[in-house]
Amino acid sequence: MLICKNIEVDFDGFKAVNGVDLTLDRGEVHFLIGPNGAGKTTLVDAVTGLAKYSGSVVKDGEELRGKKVHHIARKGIGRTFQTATVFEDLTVAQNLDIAAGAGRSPWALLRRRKHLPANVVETMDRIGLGKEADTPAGILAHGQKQWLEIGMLLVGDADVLLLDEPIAGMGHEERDTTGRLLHDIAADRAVAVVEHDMDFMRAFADRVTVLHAGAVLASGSVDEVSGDPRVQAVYLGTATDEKEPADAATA
Amino acid sequence: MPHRFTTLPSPARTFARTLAASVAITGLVATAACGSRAGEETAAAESCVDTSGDTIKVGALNSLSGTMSISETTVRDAIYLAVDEINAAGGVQGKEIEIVAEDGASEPTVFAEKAEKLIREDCVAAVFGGWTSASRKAMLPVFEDNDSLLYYPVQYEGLEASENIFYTGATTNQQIIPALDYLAETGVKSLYLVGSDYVFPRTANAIINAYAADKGIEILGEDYAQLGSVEFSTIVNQVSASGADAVFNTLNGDSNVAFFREYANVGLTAEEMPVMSVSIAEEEVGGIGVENIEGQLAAWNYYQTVESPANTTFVEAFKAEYGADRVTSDPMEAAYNSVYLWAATVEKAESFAVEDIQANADGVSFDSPEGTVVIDGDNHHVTKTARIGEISADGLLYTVWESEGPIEPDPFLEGYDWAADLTVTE
Amino acid sequence: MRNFFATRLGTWTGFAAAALVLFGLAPLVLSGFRLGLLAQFTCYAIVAVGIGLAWGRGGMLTLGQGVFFGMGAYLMAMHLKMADAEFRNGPGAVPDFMELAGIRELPAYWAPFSSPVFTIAAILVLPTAFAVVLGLAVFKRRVKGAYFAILSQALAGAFAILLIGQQSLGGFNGLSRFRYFFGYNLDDPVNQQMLYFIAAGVLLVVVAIALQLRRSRYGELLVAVRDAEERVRFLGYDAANIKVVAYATAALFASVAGAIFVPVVGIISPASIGIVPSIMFILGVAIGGRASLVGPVVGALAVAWAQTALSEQFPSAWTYAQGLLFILVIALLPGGIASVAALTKRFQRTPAPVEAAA
Amino acid sequence: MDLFIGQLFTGLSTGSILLLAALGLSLTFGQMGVINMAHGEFIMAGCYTAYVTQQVVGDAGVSLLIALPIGFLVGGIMGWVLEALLIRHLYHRPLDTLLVTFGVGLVLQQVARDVFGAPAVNVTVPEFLRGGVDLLGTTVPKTRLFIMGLAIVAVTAVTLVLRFTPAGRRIRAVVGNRDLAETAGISSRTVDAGTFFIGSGLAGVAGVALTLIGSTSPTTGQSYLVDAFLVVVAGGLGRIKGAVVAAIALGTFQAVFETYSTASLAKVGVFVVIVVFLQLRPQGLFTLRTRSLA
Repeated sequence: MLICKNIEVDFDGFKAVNGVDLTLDRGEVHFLIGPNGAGKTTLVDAVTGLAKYSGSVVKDGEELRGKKVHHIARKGIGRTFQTATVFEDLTVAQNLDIAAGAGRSPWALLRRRKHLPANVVETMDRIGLGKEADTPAGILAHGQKQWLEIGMLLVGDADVLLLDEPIAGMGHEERDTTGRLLHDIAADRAVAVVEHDMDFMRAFADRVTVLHAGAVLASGSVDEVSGDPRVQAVYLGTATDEKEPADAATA
Repeated sequence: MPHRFTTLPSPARTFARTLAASVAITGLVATAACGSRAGEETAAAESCVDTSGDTIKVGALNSLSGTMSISETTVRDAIYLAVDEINAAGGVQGKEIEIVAEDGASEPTVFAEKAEKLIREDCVAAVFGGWTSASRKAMLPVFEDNDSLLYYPVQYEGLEASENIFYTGATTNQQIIPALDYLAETGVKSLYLVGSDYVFPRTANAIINAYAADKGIEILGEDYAQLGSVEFSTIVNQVSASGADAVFNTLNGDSNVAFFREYANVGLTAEEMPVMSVSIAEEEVGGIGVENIEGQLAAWNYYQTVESPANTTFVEAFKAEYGADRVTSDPMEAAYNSVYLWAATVEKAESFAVEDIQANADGVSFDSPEGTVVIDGDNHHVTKTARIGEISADGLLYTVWESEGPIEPDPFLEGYDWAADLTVTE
Repeated sequence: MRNFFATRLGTWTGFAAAALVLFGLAPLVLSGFRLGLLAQFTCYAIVAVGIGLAWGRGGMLTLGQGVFFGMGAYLMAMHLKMADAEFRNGPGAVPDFMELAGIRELPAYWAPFSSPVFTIAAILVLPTAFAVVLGLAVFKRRVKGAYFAILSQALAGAFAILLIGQQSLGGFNGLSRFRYFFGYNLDDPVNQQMLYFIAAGVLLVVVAIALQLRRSRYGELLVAVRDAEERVRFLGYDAANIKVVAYATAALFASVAGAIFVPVVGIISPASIGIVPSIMFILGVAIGGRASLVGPVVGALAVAWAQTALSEQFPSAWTYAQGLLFILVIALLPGGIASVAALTKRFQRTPAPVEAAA
Repeated sequence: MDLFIGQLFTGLSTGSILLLAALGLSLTFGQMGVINMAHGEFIMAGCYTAYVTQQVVGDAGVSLLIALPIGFLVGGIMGWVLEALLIRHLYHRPLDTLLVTFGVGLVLQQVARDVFGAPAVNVTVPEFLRGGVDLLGTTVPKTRLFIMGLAIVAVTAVTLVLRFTPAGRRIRAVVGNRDLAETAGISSRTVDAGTFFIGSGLAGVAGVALTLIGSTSPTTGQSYLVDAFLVVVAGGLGRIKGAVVAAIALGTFQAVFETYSTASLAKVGVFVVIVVFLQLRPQGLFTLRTRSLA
């Protein structure tokens, strides 16, 4: 349902993403893996309108290139960031309510909320934060923030979810919960996950695409990909260990 | 935060009600409290000046902070000196003068606010101070509305005469016109006008233009720099390229420093193109640097070097009080005079009341450091002797030309035919 | 108890108490002169409420509120000068200061301001529209943070310089000597009191509007934009529009404050609206508590009062005090006075992480 | 024609003054995103350094040459202290830093007023810099040539330091990517302190030089500050190249505009140009590309 063709992102002559084709399908949890500097996050940036690129991104038959960030978001493409970005001063319910309301009229915005929208209440339970409605998001545990961020995409009716390291910093139990949640929500959505954690990938990936130096190295099921010698070469460290310049700064 | 916002009361209604209530209260109170309308007489505010004791309070309102404090603190010193001298000589009407000091903070609104405080809270009999025209314009309605008195000690652009203000500095016909007369006498046929962008320079230049048109002097250029500007390359280039016989300078404050440095540096000298300044006094010369301005001209009514017994006394008293390195300048002298003129008027009227002072002001005189000054009862200005000074190497100004006796004040330039188009008299 | 003021009863109680102090107590205990001062300070407080909204809630450090304050003030001043001239010399008369500046013909842009209705509409609309246009130009291009602060400061500087050059607006001296306010004599103490009531009433209205904005969904969204603008964008909102609303509201408040300031103080000049006065508007807000509702009001009143009281005795010390207040309050107590109350409460309850609204 | 060449030169000259005032800002603003409103007061401190040096040394020429390095030290130490005492603790609150440093500026101004008095003091221009040089038919003041030369020297020195010294490479690394530089073992704290020292030192140097053309009073710094900030904004964060181009462009624009209009309108024109310019290039002339969300 999301088709990317020949994406190229150029940072002052450095091709961070160099001709990537990628298709995301409904019902699949699609992992994007690759070493640092492979262009994973940059690819997500491109699709969501943050980075300029050449090539084409089509969702439901509509070309998204050149559209503004918030227009792309309204087309149902949601993303999370490497560091969970939630509104720390607002409560969980407020966070979700904002995420649910991108289409609200100015008049509705200028009034106070009478009651929470049904899908917000529902999603709060689904992401395990049903009891934390009035907790400021800033004091949530790290994992809870990640869930909240995913929940924000759900209430916003995104059907293509691009998640950047959603289990970073989580414990074992939380990872499994997250994995199940991802499968659960992928039932009627396309979910792409940028991840380094191989165990997590093996446990929950329906499909895997390996990026290296801005290009697709391999794509297929977990088994196909892990059997690929080129992938093994990359992960055994024979490839360049160049750091992605602004990886850390994305915080 | 234990509550759930989902249970909060309807906000829109609360809001609407609060709003309506506020508006209603305001409307109600406001209409119930309406006073007189335009055209109706307002009951004049009662003066609260207390004349029963041994002392009489006056206000000193000068900027002690902000950009104008440079100049205005010197005026404050002169006011204190005059008050001390008068008190030492027995006071006014047997009462000791007590100064209530306020800071105008270089802001017109603060001047208005503090003037009102001095009149209404401190109940002073008169206020001495103000420097910029903006500060005077801000205070004027306050003094008129409260029917009180301001003594304003700085040369200014004229075109004003308030019953409630006494102007002890020069008006245009006592400073700018004599300066032009002097330049014309020395054979100047063309002028370049440089000024800061505010009211005094613009009014002064309007007068100069009218004068020049009448006397056949050519105005080769007119430039205004933003107040406080220190970039004078362009202007000085233009002045230099114009080849004018002289420059008429109405710049103010720090801009003079940058202007004269640039002027000297492009090789312009007092001999080939003299600059006549109307805002540079003894105080400013030091900051500009004597080497940059030596030989240039200034127009005032007073210099520290004026030779008269009254001035010798004044300068000696001032240096004794504030230090030998201090200099005296025209606005300081005018402020010093203003206190004496007020005291003399009170003595003549035998009253501190504003109306008595207004009625008795005409003809009150004082043998001041610059010569005798006499109050004109019609326009509340004073007669003044015009002097052109040359800046010398010791940083002081020496008189090179002087008007024949004191000049009658003519703030609206009614006595000059060529100025007929300049102003609309009230 | 903590949320008493968030309930309907609490809101009413708060407003009633404020109204009682402003309309009942203040006129009783203050002399006419002090009441006039309070009216002037109230104008600063109205500006402060807007800054609290744009800066405290929206994260936009508006260092150029003097521009909007000045617009409102000059628009009102033009009307007062026109009304004055027409009252004395009939329709089409030239205001007194123009006569002195040698301007014989009334400039065309002055003419509409003889109408009180037009003037009030202009005060409400012009600065707001200007803020919307400027805001769109700046926020749509994602100019924010320090860049925005510097631009808004430069705007204040440019605006003051522009005004100084306009002889038909009084130039450096500005406009002063107003005699009538919509037909009422300004030198009548009763009318001066009326002006105070208007200022106080407007303050209450402005606080009510700010309160509604804070409690609405928009208010939450604004905080969201302040804390994570990109996140909001990725949720499908145009963050620029959200910011523009707060910026324009702050501009509107400042304009109205300026319009009331003029008859209260009796003068408006470029000196009151340049770079430094614009930053001084910020000081009160920072001290009172930028993110709170009442904090900016209290802070603005307190700073103005302290300036008047202290500068009389210690002009030099006041400058130090101002500088040190900026340094100490912002460095050590970014939440302002309002956060002191919150902090003490927090210590009594379970400790929670302190959020510093930057 | 003379006037035209004169104005062209004036543009360069005004630009180099702006550049001197803005160079240090460009470093500190660029590196830490810190807006140092006290930068103008550091310039003022440089002015008074020149004044005091002249009082002590006597000879105007010698004292000017001595005052330049001393001014660098005075400005630098003030900046270093400011960084250590305040700015370091306000790291993630750049807007608050702006207000805090404004407060510092207020205090410094008042200190100058109390120490040196409110009136402007005179710093004598040395004999060898008085008068002008004839250049293409116009007279160019030597003081301005000196300032242009100094601006060139300062820019060259800063560029060389940034490019070829280890300290400079560290600074560039931190400007480019603070967190990455830290993971690479660079103490960004030390680098910050160092940058602030250099940036503020440049303000001190600017102050010394500006006594040649302007006045020395407690409010001197303020007159340069806003323009300097506009240069930095237009030039782009942390780019020396941007600051140079923006300073000269703004200087020339102002000089030319002023010839055909008034100085006041020129200021307004500069503002309009910058707002329009930011429409085209919101991040300034030259930008460092990062993917940072901030």
